[in-house]
Amino acid sequence: MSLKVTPKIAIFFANEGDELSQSVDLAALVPRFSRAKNVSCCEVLPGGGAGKNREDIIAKYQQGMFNRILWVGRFSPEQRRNWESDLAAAGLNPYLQEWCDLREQGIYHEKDLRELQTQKAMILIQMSLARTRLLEPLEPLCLPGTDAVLVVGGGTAGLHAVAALAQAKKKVYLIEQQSAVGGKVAELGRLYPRICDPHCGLDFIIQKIRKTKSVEIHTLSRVVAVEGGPGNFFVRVLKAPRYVDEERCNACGECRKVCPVVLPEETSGPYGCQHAPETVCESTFRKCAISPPWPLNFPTAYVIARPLCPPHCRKCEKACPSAAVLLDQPPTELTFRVGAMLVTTGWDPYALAKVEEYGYGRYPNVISNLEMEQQDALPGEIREVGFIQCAGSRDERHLDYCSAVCCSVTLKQVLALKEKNPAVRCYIFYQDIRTPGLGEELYQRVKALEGVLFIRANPAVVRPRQDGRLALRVEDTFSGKELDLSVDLLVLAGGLIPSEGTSEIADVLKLPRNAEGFFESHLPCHSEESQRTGIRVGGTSRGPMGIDRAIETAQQAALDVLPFLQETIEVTPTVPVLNLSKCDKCKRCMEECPFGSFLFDAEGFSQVDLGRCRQCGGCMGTCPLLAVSRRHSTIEQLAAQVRAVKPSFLAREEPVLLAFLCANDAYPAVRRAAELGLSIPLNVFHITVPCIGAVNNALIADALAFGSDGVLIAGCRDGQCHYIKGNQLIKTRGDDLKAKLQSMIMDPRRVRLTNLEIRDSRAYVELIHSYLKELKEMGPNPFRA
Amino acid sequence: MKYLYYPGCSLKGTARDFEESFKAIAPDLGIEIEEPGDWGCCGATVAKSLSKELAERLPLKTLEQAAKANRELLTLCPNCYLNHQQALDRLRKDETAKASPSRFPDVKQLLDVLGFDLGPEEIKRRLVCSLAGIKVLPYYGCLTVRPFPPGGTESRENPQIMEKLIALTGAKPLSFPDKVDCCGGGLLLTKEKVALKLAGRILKVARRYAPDCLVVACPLCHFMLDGKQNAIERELGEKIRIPVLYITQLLGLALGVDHIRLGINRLITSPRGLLGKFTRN
Amino acid sequence: MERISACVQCGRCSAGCPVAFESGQSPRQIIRLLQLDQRGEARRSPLLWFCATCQACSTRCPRGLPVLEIMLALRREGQELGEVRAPAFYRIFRQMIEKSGRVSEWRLGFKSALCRFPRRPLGQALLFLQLWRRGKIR
Amino acid sequence: MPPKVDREKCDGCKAENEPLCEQICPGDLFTLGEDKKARCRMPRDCWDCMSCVKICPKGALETRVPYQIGYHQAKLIPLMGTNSITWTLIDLNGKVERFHYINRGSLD
Repeated sequence: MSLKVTPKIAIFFANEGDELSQSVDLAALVPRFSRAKNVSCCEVLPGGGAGKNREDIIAKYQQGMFNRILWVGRFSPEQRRNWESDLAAAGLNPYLQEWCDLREQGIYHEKDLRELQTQKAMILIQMSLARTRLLEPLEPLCLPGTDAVLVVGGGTAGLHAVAALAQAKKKVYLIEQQSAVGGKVAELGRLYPRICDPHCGLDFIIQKIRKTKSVEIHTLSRVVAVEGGPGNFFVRVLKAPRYVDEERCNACGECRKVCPVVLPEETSGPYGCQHAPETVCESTFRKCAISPPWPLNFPTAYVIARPLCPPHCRKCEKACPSAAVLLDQPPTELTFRVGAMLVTTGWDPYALAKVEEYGYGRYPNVISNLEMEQQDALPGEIREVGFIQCAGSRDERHLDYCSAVCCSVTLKQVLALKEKNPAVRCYIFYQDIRTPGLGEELYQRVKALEGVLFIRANPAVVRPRQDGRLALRVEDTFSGKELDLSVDLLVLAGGLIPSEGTSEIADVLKLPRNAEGFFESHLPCHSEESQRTGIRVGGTSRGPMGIDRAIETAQQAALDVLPFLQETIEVTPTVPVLNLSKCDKCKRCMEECPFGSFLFDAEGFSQVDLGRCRQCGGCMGTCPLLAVSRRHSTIEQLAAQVRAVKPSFLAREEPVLLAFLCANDAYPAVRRAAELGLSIPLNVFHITVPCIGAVNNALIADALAFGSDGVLIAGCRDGQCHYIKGNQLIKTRGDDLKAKLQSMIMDPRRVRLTNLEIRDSRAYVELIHSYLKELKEMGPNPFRA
Repeated sequence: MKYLYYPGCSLKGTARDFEESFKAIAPDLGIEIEEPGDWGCCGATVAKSLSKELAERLPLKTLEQAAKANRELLTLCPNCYLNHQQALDRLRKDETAKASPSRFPDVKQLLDVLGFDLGPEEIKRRLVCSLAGIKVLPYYGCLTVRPFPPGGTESRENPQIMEKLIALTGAKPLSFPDKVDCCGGGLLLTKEKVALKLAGRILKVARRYAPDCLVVACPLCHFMLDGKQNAIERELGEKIRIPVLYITQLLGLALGVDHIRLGINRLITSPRGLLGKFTRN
Repeated sequence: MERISACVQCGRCSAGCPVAFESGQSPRQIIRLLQLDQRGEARRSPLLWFCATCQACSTRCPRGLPVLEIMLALRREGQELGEVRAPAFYRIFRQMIEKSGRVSEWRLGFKSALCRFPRRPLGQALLFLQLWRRGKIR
Repeated sequence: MPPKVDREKCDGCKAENEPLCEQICPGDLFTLGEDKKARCRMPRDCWDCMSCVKICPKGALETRVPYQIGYHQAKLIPLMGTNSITWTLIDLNGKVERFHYINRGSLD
């Protein structure tokens, strides 16, 4: 805490164009506040000549006439910023200024109400003054940081993020669990919309990464633990042995000539393919135990599937001309200090065997779309191929969501197939074809092909025929006709689910996921956030998407982490502060923090990690002992404002309403209402809070105890809170409070929650009027003096 | 294992061989049953087509009996099982609203009891004869797996529990793609032609696999595939001649139970060929 | 019934329905009629009484609609409004359970055959004989 | 009269450590029950200081006014502000009286 300096407050009325004097009796207000406690100067700024004012005010400040300012009147956000920076240059801390806009509080040029408006203005200025007295100078906090970053997952998304970060001259560690980078895209045959070879795109990005030395790639590795916070993550990584020295091996292949292990190619029926196997060992294996990495040759060094080696065999070791084979290499554990992390752990195909009615795994000629990718050419006897869309997607028994890519994938596969086998007839069974935007072109291209029939219907079951073909019976929903078709090959357009690696990293990093298991983010305000500061998510770990969006989101995520990759990280000083002498270790702050910012200190108290904190103040709202205060909207400052509301300026039958406004949506809505000149009644007083979750029940109790007849709590709409769950927090607490009011024989309607969007100005004004009417019917608050 | 046994109308009539074979093997498998004298019809599919009230009322009587006896309820007929299970779900839903633990015991169908309460291991221990050499095609029909699959966990599209039971006897279970298709039994007395068409489709596919017999767990399926096989043959204009056994009869054979006690003499499509193979072994 | 609007008309119910095309209509079309608020037409659909209640539609619906329950409700509704009369089999069945609590299958079979084919009451005679000889009719 | 716990509202302070009522009770009468809800283990020793009622963030506690003073129906309910407290007293006839006290001293 800074040294307490007795506040000397300057109050400046901005009466630009007689803005204020038309509404209130300035001549009465100025002398009244000149005498107020701690006020050392109270002036009306002369209209016009802002420049002159500026020098004058700075001069007065430098003469020591005041050490904080309360501005009364209308200032645009730009004007506020200019005043703050100009005065900061002169030495006044920007957090020692307070702004009191009377218009926002419903004070307009109403001649008839001038008297009443003056009284309300008096209260409003008192409220702001009470707060100004309690303001504290704050300086940005500096946390030590580092310019290194860790990317988890080396698929397409991860590689693009790595390239972007390397270009920004950051040190990048890439953690990949396979023996090489490339991910799922490396397994694909073609990419839409250009129907190009995906290895081309991968090679392009890999070339970029190969050129720089600031990228360190760790394959066969997984993140096992993380400590610390943004700027200072300590990431523990377990690296399985490769048994081949990455520096020395040049992939000459001599070892493969001597390897005694010969395994048959893994197949599963006539269309069998090399599926992404479950363990590293299998994945890296092709025919013998020592083999090139998988799925791409980056890094180049070979890898040995050690469990497949015959006992005591060291043939490859002897054969290697570069002495690169390290058969006794142990696993290693590495620790990286990084400023931020990026998670691009990607997707897995949905297990189509679960969509039992389509017989995947039961009939050899039912294959998945991923397996179809790996078919080079189809056997000649194949004349008819069926594609079933939404196999598992958009189905509440399987995946509730649309997997986004399957339509385009099927169209692409049909195009490729028809190119090689023009005589093949294709049936596409679909509910909707979803190729938004320019993807329509792909759809039209396939529509124009001969021998491709789109059937808007899904089969219920697939049955083998005696001749081995598959029978499909559907109702063509356009004509209502029954169709009995048969195909030689059936491709199921299976969906995308979060990869196993996504689940794994979510557990290690404690990243919240949505009901579908993907990382949740707040679109469009914080699109790549993971709800854990300093950790960004990109690509398909965020939801099903095509390669285009996967690359874009990963690059966006890379851009987003840049502020964390500095030697020192600057944190806005409006952080929560814990008063440990009050804290009872109940940990509600920890439970309710949407960003997991709280940790235990050595004595079991909550401790906020300033790097992680997003400064919503939810902890302050939740603390039953008022032991948490968010700086610059401290519980004392808010309480002082609440207490300064004096309902007695209105007649007893006129209800007084105190409204807490969320700074993100509700406050702009109200400000806009004032700009539009909508009627904001004099009965209402607004107090703005960083997030509605910051409103502690004690503040509401204060408002009622000091005589407000109603308390309105205006937060964001559900699911739109910038801090994820502010409005849910206040809802739960509000319900507790209402129950208590009920037991006190007070009408629980005196506390009301509402959700506003940023442009709900008219709705807000209507709500206020109807609520005031309701409060009028309820009669005055029994605590109102 | 002791159950309150609910027979249902068919089991006393056209499916008396089902009941007989079940009662004949129950002691050998360690299943005890208690049969109330005054059970009433569950309403089949008829009650729910006519009146909601009637459909909801009819199964209650037996559920009350089960609650009173504090025994799980066992039904052989899948249709009776479905009606009782649905009634039980309704009761429990009401109960959860009242937040009291249920006083109504579970309802089980034959495959629940054989496949899960008892379990293949336990059954295998008790079998005495091997039926090796015969090929058996299991047919589930609809209501044994839909909407409540055996054990609550079986697949509704590709259940395996009958296959497992058949394999226990030494017989070879064949994989039948149409095993959960509808036999049309519900339409026999209203749309006979359609019913025969559906059952005919199943028998035709079945014949492709050249089984020694079909095995079922439903009285209606049995009636359609066995009792109406003649009529189906006339419709199709070709011979089928596949005997259709209840799963209980097949298990009974493996338990060494006498044919007469298993009601095998009551089959309409002659099982002589099958039994010949069996006795030869 | 309030979830009718959730139907996406994918046609899985019809594709799996063993009787969908016997009556010239499909379960999907009935749901569509309900979405279009043409309940009367849905109630009079011939498909309703073709339904074998095999549960395939409900089980395979990707939106979890209780398609069969909807069909049964339409059956009941049509009768309650006096628009349709249940086939004889249903009425005879009901009379039996109301009279004796149980159903005698052969009587049920005989009576419904009599209603459907009044001129050929003995069309099923051979089957009855076979059943009787095997003790399945008592 | 002993404090009464509304088991629906009580969340056992998330059942970690001691719940707030247990920490504040000068007689150390509270404990977490097996159901992870607060429970007064020695009701007879309660001297109605109301600390627990005041501190409970869920409003799950209620004390009865002693029989000698107010009979059973009477209730005394505190509502905590930041630096003030309001009391609602409901007597056995349902008559309501309210009091508002501002605490001495500043917030911190």
